[in-house]
Amino acid sequence: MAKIGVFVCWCGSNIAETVDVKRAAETIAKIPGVVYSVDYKYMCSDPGQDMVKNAIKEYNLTGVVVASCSPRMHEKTFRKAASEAGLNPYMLEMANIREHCSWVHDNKEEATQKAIDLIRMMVEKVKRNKPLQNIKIPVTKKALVIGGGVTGIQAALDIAAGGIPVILLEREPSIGGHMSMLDETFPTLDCSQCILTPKMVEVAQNPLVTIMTYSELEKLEGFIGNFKATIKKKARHVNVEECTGCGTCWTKCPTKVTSEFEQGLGIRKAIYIPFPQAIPSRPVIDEANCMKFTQNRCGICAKICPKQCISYDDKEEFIEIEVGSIVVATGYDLMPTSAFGEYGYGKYPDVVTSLQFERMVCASGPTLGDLQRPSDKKKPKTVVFIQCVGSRDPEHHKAYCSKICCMYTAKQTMLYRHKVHDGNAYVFYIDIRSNGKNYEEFLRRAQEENKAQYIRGRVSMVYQDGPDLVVEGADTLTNSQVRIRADLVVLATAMVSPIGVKELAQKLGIGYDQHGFLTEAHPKLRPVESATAGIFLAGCAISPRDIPDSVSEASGAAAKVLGMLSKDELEKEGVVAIVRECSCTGCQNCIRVCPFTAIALKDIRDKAGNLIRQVANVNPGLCTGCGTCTPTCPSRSIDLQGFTDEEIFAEINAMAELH
Amino acid sequence: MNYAYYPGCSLESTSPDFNISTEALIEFLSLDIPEVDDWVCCGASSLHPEDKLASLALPALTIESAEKQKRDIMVQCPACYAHLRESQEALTHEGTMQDNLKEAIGREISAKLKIKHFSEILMQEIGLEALQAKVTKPLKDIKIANYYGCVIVRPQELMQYDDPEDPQLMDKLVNITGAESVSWPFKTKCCGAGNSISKTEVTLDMTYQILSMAKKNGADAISVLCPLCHINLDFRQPQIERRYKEKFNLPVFYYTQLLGLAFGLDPKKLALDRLFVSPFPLLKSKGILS
Amino acid sequence: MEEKWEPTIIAFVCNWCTYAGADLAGTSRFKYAPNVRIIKTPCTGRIDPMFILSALERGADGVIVSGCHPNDCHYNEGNFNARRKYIMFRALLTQLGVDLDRVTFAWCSASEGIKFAGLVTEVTDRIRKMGPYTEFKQLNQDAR
Amino acid sequence: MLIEITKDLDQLAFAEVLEKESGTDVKKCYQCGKCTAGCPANYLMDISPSQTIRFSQMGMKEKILNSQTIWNCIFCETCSTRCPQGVDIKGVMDGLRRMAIRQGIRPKAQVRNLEKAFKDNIKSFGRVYEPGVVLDFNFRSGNILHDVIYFPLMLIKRKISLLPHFKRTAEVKRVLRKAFQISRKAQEEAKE
Ligand SMILES: Cc1cc2nc3c(=O)[nH]c(=O)nc-3n(C[C@H](O)[C@H](O)[C@H](O)COP(=O)(O)OP(=O)(O)OC[C@H]3O[C@@H](n4cnc5c(N)ncnc54)[C@H](O)[C@@H]3O)c2cc1C
Ligand SMILES: Cc1cc2nc3c(=O)[nH]c(=O)nc-3n(C[C@H](O)[C@H](O)[C@H](O)COP(=O)(O)OP(=O)(O)OC[C@H]3O[C@@H](n4cnc5c(N)ncnc54)[C@H](O)[C@@H]3O)c2cc1C
Ligand code: SF4
Ligand code: SF4
Ligand code: SF4
Ligand code: SF4
Ligand code: SF4
Ligand code: SF4
Ligand code: SF4
Ligand code: SF4
Repeated sequence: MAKIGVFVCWCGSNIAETVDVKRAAETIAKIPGVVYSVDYKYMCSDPGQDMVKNAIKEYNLTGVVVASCSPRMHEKTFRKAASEAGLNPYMLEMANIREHCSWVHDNKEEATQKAIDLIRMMVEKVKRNKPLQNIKIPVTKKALVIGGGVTGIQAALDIAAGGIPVILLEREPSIGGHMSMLDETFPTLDCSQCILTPKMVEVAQNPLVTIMTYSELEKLEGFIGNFKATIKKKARHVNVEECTGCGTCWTKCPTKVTSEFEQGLGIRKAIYIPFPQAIPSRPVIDEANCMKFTQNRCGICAKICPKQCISYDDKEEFIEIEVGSIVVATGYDLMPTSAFGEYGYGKYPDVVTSLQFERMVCASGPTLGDLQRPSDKKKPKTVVFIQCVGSRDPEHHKAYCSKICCMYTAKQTMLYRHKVHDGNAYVFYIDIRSNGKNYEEFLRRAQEENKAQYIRGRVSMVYQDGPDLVVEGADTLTNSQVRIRADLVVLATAMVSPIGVKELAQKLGIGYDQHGFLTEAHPKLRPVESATAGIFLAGCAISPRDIPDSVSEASGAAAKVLGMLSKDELEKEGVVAIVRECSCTGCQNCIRVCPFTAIALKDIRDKAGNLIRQVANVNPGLCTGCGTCTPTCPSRSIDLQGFTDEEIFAEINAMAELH
Repeated sequence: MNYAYYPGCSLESTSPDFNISTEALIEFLSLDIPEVDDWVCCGASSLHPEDKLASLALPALTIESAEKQKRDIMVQCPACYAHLRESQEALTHEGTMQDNLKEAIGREISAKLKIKHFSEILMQEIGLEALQAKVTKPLKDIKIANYYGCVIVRPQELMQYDDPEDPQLMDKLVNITGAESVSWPFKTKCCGAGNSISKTEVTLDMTYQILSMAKKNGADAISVLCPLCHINLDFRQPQIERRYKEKFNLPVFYYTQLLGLAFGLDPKKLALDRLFVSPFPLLKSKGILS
Repeated sequence: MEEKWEPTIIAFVCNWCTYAGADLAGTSRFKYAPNVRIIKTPCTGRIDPMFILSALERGADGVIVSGCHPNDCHYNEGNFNARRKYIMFRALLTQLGVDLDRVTFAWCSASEGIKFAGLVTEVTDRIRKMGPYTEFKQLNQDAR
Repeated sequence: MLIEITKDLDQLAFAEVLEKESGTDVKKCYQCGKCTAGCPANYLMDISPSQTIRFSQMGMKEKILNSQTIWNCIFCETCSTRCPQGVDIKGVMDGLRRMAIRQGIRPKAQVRNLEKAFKDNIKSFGRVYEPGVVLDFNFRSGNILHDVIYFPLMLIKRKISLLPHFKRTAEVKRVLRKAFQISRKAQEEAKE
């Protein structure tokens, strides 16, 4: 039999002025099961809290209702008090008779009646409440960072700085991402390699960081604090431990392949390191192009390697690791020029992407920084930069703004003018987005000091006319058509999500939008978290951004990881869903609606181990207690503890009884 | 394959060469494509700016005729093609336009038939291989710039013909003749046909650009699939040459003529003699005709 | 029958938006009709159509269901689920002969205290005009 | 120029009228200028295509209906095909032209130019080539019906004037008359 204690608070005059607290307490005292009902001036004060504690002990209360302010104010306070007195904290509920009653009504009679109703509803609920335990989750104090661009590198460094071991996973042969391809970077024009390479070395040398390149996530199981990841290590065919990176192999390899790192503008060998500063500085064999694999010929590299570390029989390996938390920093790709028909579908060699341009001016690029246009190696005297290519084009490509192309285009006009002092740099733009610290100033410099000539309008068509490219555009400010005969055209093409990111997101159980960018738990207040507990996001994997933003987010995500992994156990509220297995039919309705993929099917087996049937099973570690699953169950087999059907129907019924 | 041919007014009157060569191909390939019975002008172009409804009603009548014949429609003129398609859209989608059309015509037209350009039929229903097999006189050593014009590819949603920036369909057809289609940027650049009369200079300028771009890309001749483009590029070519003081001498074929030539048909049957810029010197120099 | 009948309204609200909005109405002292009784749920996704039927059956004359605005849901998509469900639920209500004006679906965020106050008063006025809801009570009694 | 926006213009109302007429929402345009950039007839326009859309957004109806632009668009759809916002600029031109015709606005001096151009053509070729016959014919008949004449239109319009030669002449006439009637009625209703 329930023994409920009720405490009606005056809140000084805040409640008592409008609600007849005495009458309320007295009326409630008559409800069956209520063994104690009083009113008091300030329930949250120490004496008030002591009243609750004492009554729990004295009357052996099984439940408590405090009728006072909003639970958002003091639920924690009173539940803590109850707990101290030995009552399960979830057996205490609050009736909100201040914010929802005394403060919003004038008529004392009506307000009192309403207060009594509200308390009665809570009494009926608390009678049916079940003690709940907070959920404790053990954590593996280790983190996984997916994606080895500047974002992933920074996240790994920050996590390691907190003393947590971290695995940095990169699918390419080297870490570094896109930043390693850039020349100088806005808004300060410092050389990308100069600021990135030290970070790459630092992360490689950090004893807490394990770098796994040429590797991808194969599978992920488990949940917050307890993930089990299977990593696929692609066959490298080079013994990384033995190899010294001497380079004999790639110097002698006869097979030339266009280099991905050089954006197709340079070549590499079939055995290669993507760029000189690569980490690890150990080569890989590209099976698709190596003659040993395609024609079973050659084999020169194995013969010539002084350390004998090349083996053509290497197979991919699968490695299982356990981690408590994951950061996804898989970055972006650039739309290729071949997506744009009106600009020649990638057919004109001198229409390049912005990233190709970075390689063309970069001192470590294929021409060692000597700017030559691809078709005939000529130094371009007139360069046209076209902004918003593929971005802000909902009709054909992407509706979003790629956010950084305005800035890097301004930068590229500067880099160009630094190379070709008398050259003409024209920029076609629609709007200019330069909203960062010192960004507008930077842009002004491009226009004023570096004499970039900005034309407000989009380009309709680019075509090759002999050695020239003809750019047909508009200047909307003078309202005219304009035509430029250019040597080189640079397209600031849209930043898009990298290949395979959707499959990765599905493996991780995290959300992504229609463009393949990963979805934050809350766009403003939880920008570096995914909706799945324990998995964090950072950098261009979320949407286009520049290096400062990417790096800030990396640190933000790392702080979240450290916060989580600083505890031995994670504790969360006991308000989670629970399945009544005897009646669950395994229809999976609940599984389909759960926004947090907290429910999975579980096998029920007989003693002999034969599978009898499958039922839903809630992982309390992942369940956030939203309750979406509960009303969808056709057999009413899944219920949300703390807000069970029984409890809520009791509230409804309690209200009805008075009317 | 069950089509009826809608020549449309231009082919019937101003572009007999296109019509004749089309008929020749139909005969040569033994295709069962009779004319649409009692077809009427697609009238749309001129009515369009005046009255949208009227402009859709006329093609609807032709659609109805084909429907009665239980045949799909084959068209050659891209303008007719566009208007038939537009009318079909209106007839098959519920809305005020559909209601008004019903009222104007006085009966319902289901319009659930295929409307295809002849080039699409050749490509999709006969197939390049089958066509290739019939080539007896390959047009070796000729470089062709295929010019599609704007009407056939735009708007893409309606026409669903080919890519609006770099279509390939005619290129592929022309390639089976043994000629070489050149890659060039002005395949769908407007020739300014619309200004042909009111602002001739402008049309001349635009057409000049197209001709010189074709020439620059090494073309010996141009292939078209639109009677309007043909007039601008062929009929006006001497005028352009005089105005810009540059000799082009680029014969402008209909793609049907090129196919016919490769199939070994008599040049007369293909109405080659009706072209303004004579193709015979070129064909002779390449040893295709003697 | 009492002399002066006053409608009873039950409001099912989510914890994160509307409940907080109602709190804000309180802290701002926006007055509204006293007829509403709030039942808190974690999310509108938790709200079972049966709750609404049950409330009407047990004597409520009107029901309010209110949660976060679309895209604002604390749980990302709970309220989208709820919306999908309500489309079906409305059909069900109509089939049962319940006047849809008795059930009000609304969005009200934590900052919309004034909207919450207005909502309650507006619904109360409407239900007051419609008179007491008896059909279900009747059914219920008949069944017993 | 000063435009008293609140006093003189009703932007949203005009956008709506135009949307009905052309099936496209001019509010979507963000003035990138891509339509202007590729328009082959821009030379002949007093207001560029993108500006036409802007004036439409502004609700400056008189300005655009009285422009030469709408008579010079040759419906090549380069603009509509490439517009990143999916604005059917050609459709707007077409719609505006219909609106202008209904208001009795006609292009200026176009016919005279036409005549001259036409005669020059014939002269320069020195013989009457087949299209020349058509042009001549169209010119005359076109002049009778209305004075908006363009080359492609003429080629086809010829068939209207040739209609008597067709078997279905009577039917065609009836359908056209009926269609004009319906359209007129719809416009009158819209005005009310
Ligand atoms: C032309 C150009 C110029 C720029 N100039 C500047 C500038 O001057 N200043 C500036 O601040 N910003 C600039 N940027 C932006 C800058 O490149 C990015 O902000 C930054 O590189 C983002 O880093 P990231 O680590 O998030 O992504 P990335 O650099 O893309 O790194 C992502 C990494 O994840 C790896 N990866 C992807 N998918 C997987 C997977 N499934 N499994 C494992 N690994 C995976 C990738 O291989 C890559 O190494 C420029 C961008 C461009 C295109
Ligand atoms: C009109 C307007 C509308 C906006 N709308 C949006 C929007 O819709 N979406 C959006 O994302 N952002 C919006 N923002 C931006 C948003 O307000 C800011 O991004 C955000 O509030 C920044 O938070 P903060 O904590 O950094 O700074 P603040 O909110 O300014 O907080 C700084 C705090 O520090 C205190 N403080 C200052 N100096 C001292 C000192 N010496 N010692 C102790 N305390 C000190 C201040 O009193 C203050 O409480 C808007 C901004 C404006 C102006
Ligand atoms: S418990 Fe709440 S209502 Fe009571 S005195 Fe404290 S603040 Fe006021
Ligand atoms: S030759 Fe051998 S040791 Fe030298 S880089 Fe190649 S694999 Fe490494
Ligand atoms: S075996 Fe392959 S990688 Fe090695 S040298 Fe030959 S081609 Fe190059
Ligand atoms: S950042 Fe600038 S260039 Fe890039 S899409 Fe946005 S507006 Fe266009
Ligand atoms: S309560 Fe919410 S998070 Fe938990 S299992 Fe149900 S739907 Fe998933
Ligand atoms: S919805 Fe209910 S019956 Fe279906 S699987 Fe979930 S708990 Fe089981
Ligand atoms: S192309 Fe489209 S968006 Fe750009 S100015 Fe023209 S109508 Fe506007
Ligand atoms: S349709 Fe008209 S406005 Fe558009 S590009 Fe062609 S001529 Fe210009």
